[in-house]
Amino acid sequence: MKKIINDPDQVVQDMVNGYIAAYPEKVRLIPNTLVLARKEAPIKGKVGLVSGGGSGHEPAHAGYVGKGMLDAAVAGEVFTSPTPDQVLEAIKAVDGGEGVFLIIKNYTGDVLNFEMAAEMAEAEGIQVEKVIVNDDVAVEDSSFTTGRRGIAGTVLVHKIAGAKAESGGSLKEIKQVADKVVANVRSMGMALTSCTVPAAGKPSFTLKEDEMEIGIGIHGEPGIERKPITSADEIATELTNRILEDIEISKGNNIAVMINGLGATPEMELYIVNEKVQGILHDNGIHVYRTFVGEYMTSLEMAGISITLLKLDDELKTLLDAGSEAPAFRS
Amino acid sequence: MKKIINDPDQVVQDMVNGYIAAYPEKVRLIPNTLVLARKEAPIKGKVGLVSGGGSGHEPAHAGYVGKGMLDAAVAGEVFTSPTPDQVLEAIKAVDGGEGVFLIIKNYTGDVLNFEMAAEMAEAEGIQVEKVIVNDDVAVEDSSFTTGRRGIAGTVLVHKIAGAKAESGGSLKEIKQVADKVVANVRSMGMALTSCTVPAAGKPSFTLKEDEMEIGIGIHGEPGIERKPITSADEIATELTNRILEDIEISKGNNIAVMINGLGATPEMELYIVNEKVQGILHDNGIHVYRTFVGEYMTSLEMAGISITLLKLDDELKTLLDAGSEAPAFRS
Amino acid sequence: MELDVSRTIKWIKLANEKIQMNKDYLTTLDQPIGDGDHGINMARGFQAVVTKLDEEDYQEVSDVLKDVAMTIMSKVGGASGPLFATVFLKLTNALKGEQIINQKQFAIGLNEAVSGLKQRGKATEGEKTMVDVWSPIADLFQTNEEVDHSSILQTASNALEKVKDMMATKGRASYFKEKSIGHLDPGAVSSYYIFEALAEV
Amino acid sequence: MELDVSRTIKWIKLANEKIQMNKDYLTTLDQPIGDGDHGINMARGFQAVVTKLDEEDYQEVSDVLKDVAMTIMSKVGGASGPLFATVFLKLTNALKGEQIINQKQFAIGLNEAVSGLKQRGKATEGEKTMVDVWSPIADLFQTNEEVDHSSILQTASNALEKVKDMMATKGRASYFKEKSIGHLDPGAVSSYYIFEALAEV
Ligand SMILES: Nc1ncnc2c1ncn2[C@@H]1O[C@H](COP(=O)(O)OP(=O)(O)O)[C@@H](O)[C@H]1O
Ligand SMILES: Nc1ncnc2c1ncn2[C@@H]1O[C@H](COP(=O)(O)OP(=O)(O)O)[C@@H](O)[C@H]1O
Ligand SMILES: [Mg+2]
Ligand SMILES: [Mg+2]
Ligand SMILES: [Mg+2]
Ligand SMILES: [Mg+2]
Repeated sequence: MKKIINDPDQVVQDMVNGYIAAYPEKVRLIPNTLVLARKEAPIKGKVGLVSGGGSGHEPAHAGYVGKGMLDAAVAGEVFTSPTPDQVLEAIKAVDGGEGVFLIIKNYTGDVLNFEMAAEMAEAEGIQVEKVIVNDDVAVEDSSFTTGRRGIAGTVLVHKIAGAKAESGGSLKEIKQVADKVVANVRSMGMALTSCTVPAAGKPSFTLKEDEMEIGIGIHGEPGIERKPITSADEIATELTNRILEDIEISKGNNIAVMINGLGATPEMELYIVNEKVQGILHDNGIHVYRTFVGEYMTSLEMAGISITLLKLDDELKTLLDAGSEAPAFRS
Repeated sequence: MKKIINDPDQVVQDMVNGYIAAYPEKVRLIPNTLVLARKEAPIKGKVGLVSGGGSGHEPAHAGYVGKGMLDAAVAGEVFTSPTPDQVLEAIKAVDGGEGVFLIIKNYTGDVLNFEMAAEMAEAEGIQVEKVIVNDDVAVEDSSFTTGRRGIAGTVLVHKIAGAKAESGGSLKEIKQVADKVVANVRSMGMALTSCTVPAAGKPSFTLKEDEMEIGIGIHGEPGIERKPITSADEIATELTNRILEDIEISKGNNIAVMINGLGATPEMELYIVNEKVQGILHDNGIHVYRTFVGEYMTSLEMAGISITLLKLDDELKTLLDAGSEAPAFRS
Repeated sequence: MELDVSRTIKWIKLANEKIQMNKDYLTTLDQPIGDGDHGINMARGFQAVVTKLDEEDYQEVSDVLKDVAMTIMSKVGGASGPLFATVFLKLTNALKGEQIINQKQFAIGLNEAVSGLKQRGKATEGEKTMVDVWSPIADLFQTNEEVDHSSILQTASNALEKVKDMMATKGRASYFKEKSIGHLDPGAVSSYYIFEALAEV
Repeated sequence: MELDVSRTIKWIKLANEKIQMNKDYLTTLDQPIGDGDHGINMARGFQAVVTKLDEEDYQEVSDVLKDVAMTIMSKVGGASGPLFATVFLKLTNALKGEQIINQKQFAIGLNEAVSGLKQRGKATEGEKTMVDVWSPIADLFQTNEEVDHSSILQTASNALEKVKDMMATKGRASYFKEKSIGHLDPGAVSSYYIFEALAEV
């Protein structure tokens, strides 16, 4: 394991400290927690937005704390959902009297811990609403199982719900628009290499020199299919088509595109993939309203990408374009 | 070699196409070149800013094209300085009558190719000025040799010279402020792994599982010293001290800090390093005015970091804070 | 089988020892069909539990179990954190007020624990989770007057055997569908250690 | 030694063949003390040169050399691109107007080329660059009435031998200071292929 760290058991604490040290005028650390909150939170009259999850997905989630996006982010241990007491602290820190909205990725751990925190917060008289993001089409959407995972599409939920909250939206209105994003966002990923949880010390899986994993998640879990590496164009085509099979995006529709790097992928490769994705969309008569290329939801030092498509209406367009001062999503 | 590409000989062309496809409303491709220019360039009455160099350093350099930073970026082949005809096209594309300013990193290839282009442009009646960035303290500063390299500090030159140009600065004023940045900016890097130029197909060097390279450049060239991996704190201390030995930064001085990832480094590790760097600066009574953490000047999929410190005065502070709409540097 | 404060503490400490010893193994089990953190989560959480138990003086078994539950809740995280916290919290509530827990009382507690676990995780038997160890053990206590140590061990290891051949439909392992068959479930294995420890104290 | 249009074209094509054949080797030489692109740069550039030469009809040697220079300039990049472009441009200018280049003329051209190269790159002999091959070859032509093929080969390979032991003070290799000693300089080696080709046509 080659990492620039001090103690594998302290990486999250060290990171959070380093984050605060980078943006002391923008964020503050809730004492005795791994919760980062906007300096000015709680903001009276504004619904508070809380997201979070395991660490190792940087810039998610702290990078999205800022005016126009989240009010607080809860950092769990690496790839491990944060505990309910931590989430509760975040909720309490950002409640400005209008309630708190939770953005949760659909993993058993995240759902359980956030829901327990929500119950505790309600017991303390704080109104809580939530959305569960499940954009990963690599996993089957079934009510008998855990269902689809939440991956990079979550960032667009942060952005749009954040803009709604910033513009004075009520808890109910934020819930509505967040649900709309979740209904219209789909993603799928692939990887060339695995990654190593610092405390585990060895990679989660290994791929041969000529292999890739299709349908990878963001926790170093193996993907859905292992096969020989193909070209960027073929990878872009496979992922884009899988998404387009899952969600009806018609000729003339407007969408946002996110080409997300999983950690070790050179940005060059993201743009190479982007070219093909845009070509496919163009050929389908789909109009790309905005494109985001970069590292938005990573998996430590995994080499790989995910593609996210979000179908937009006028409301979503406006909210997507609204200003954001979060360090990892400026617009 | 595991890469998400189509043809190793086409990566730069494919990337440039994908970049244009991502930001069609912001940048345009100068036909038959690998030059990306601001959509609205040339801007009458504004000095044009041109930077560039080999590819593989993304988001440098195209990511810094935008209002408040560069007017054009020239992309060479991977790790290879662009040719004079390409640089000339960039100069011609952004000259709005007030002349063109070139930001060049101090490598023999970059200097030669940009200087030849400048001579050609002057022959065509375009006024050209330039700055040569040489912030890397890992290399000795000597007039008998090629001298120090230009690395991540270059991004801060883009930012500050860009703000000066946007505010209507003359070629001479831009040159003055750019020279001031170069005189006050220092960087140093290290790496845990090498990287692979696509057309070469194999890594530039190899490091053992317990080794790191100190004083690494940004072209996969080996560093100055190979030794056993130490902790993040020790790495941060070594690089910061090397910089502080090279440039006088006194108690009470204001500085900007950049913790730059070289490509495959998890952002988590950048923040872990940041914590220690800020601690050292704090202990020295140095005031950190702004911190930048992220991937600004990479070396393909190299795992490693560089640290950059820039001593600020009031003018530099104002220009650093001025607005930028470049995709890779929003402020 | 009877549990008093000291035996309960011994039980949990022995469970912790087994978890610490098998930390890497549990993590390894979580890699092919999960995210490779289960051993790390459990080791961190149970270490904190033991530290907590050493700090306090306990009058009642349920007080011990409550601290176990609350420490797990705030230190384990992931899916297993709230689920293990739930089982110990349900046990706590069922056993409140008793100095010495007899087998019948423990059986009732386990029953409550399994119901709480299934409700919290929306999982039932046969979905390849920790439920598939907790549920047969609860049944064992429910249906036998005299549960001896070897029958606990026997039941727990039979349960693990079956878990291996199940297809996961809950938790992370469910993403792998048929491919999850043949793998052990990490949370089932850590549950096994908890009952192995119970059998040994 | 005499050069006409056809022999000049053959020379450059043979140089290209050697560069293509040794592309990986040149890149490998550029890895320990450079950035691992020299073979790629030279192969890309010289391939483009040959394509260009095949497209045109030439009347004069200097026209051939001019296209060589301009194509190298726009296709090689890096440090070596403008430097090789400079030597061929200086040769072009020195030999302009001649149908057949005799040895004396070629010697003058080489002399100009080396001056231009040194001026452009601000390097001189002994700094472990391509100068350390071009300069001894220019000297050879300067000081000998009759330069035969084996003397070109001999001079070029002696030059390479010496380059190996130099410490680099110019170009990327200079970053490695003492550590550059013992390595061949990639641009010196590609220059060697150019003269080896000259010796063989
Ligand atoms: N819905 C569920 N009901 C019961 N147990 C579950 C459920 N989901 C997951 N588990 C248990 O949790 C274990 C995984 O725990 P852990 O690895 O610590 O958390 P995570 O899956 O969040 O990384 C699984 O092996 C399984 O036994
Ligand atoms: N100042 C200089 N003068 C002469 N030759 C030089 C100089 N700097 C570099 N070179 C030559 O250029 C070669 C490197 O070329 P190349 O690898 O293509 O470019 P880069 O160094 O920009 O990657 C070196 O091996 C050396 O022979
Ligand atoms: Mg987990
Ligand atoms: Mg180069
Ligand atoms: Mg797990
Ligand atoms: Mg080179």
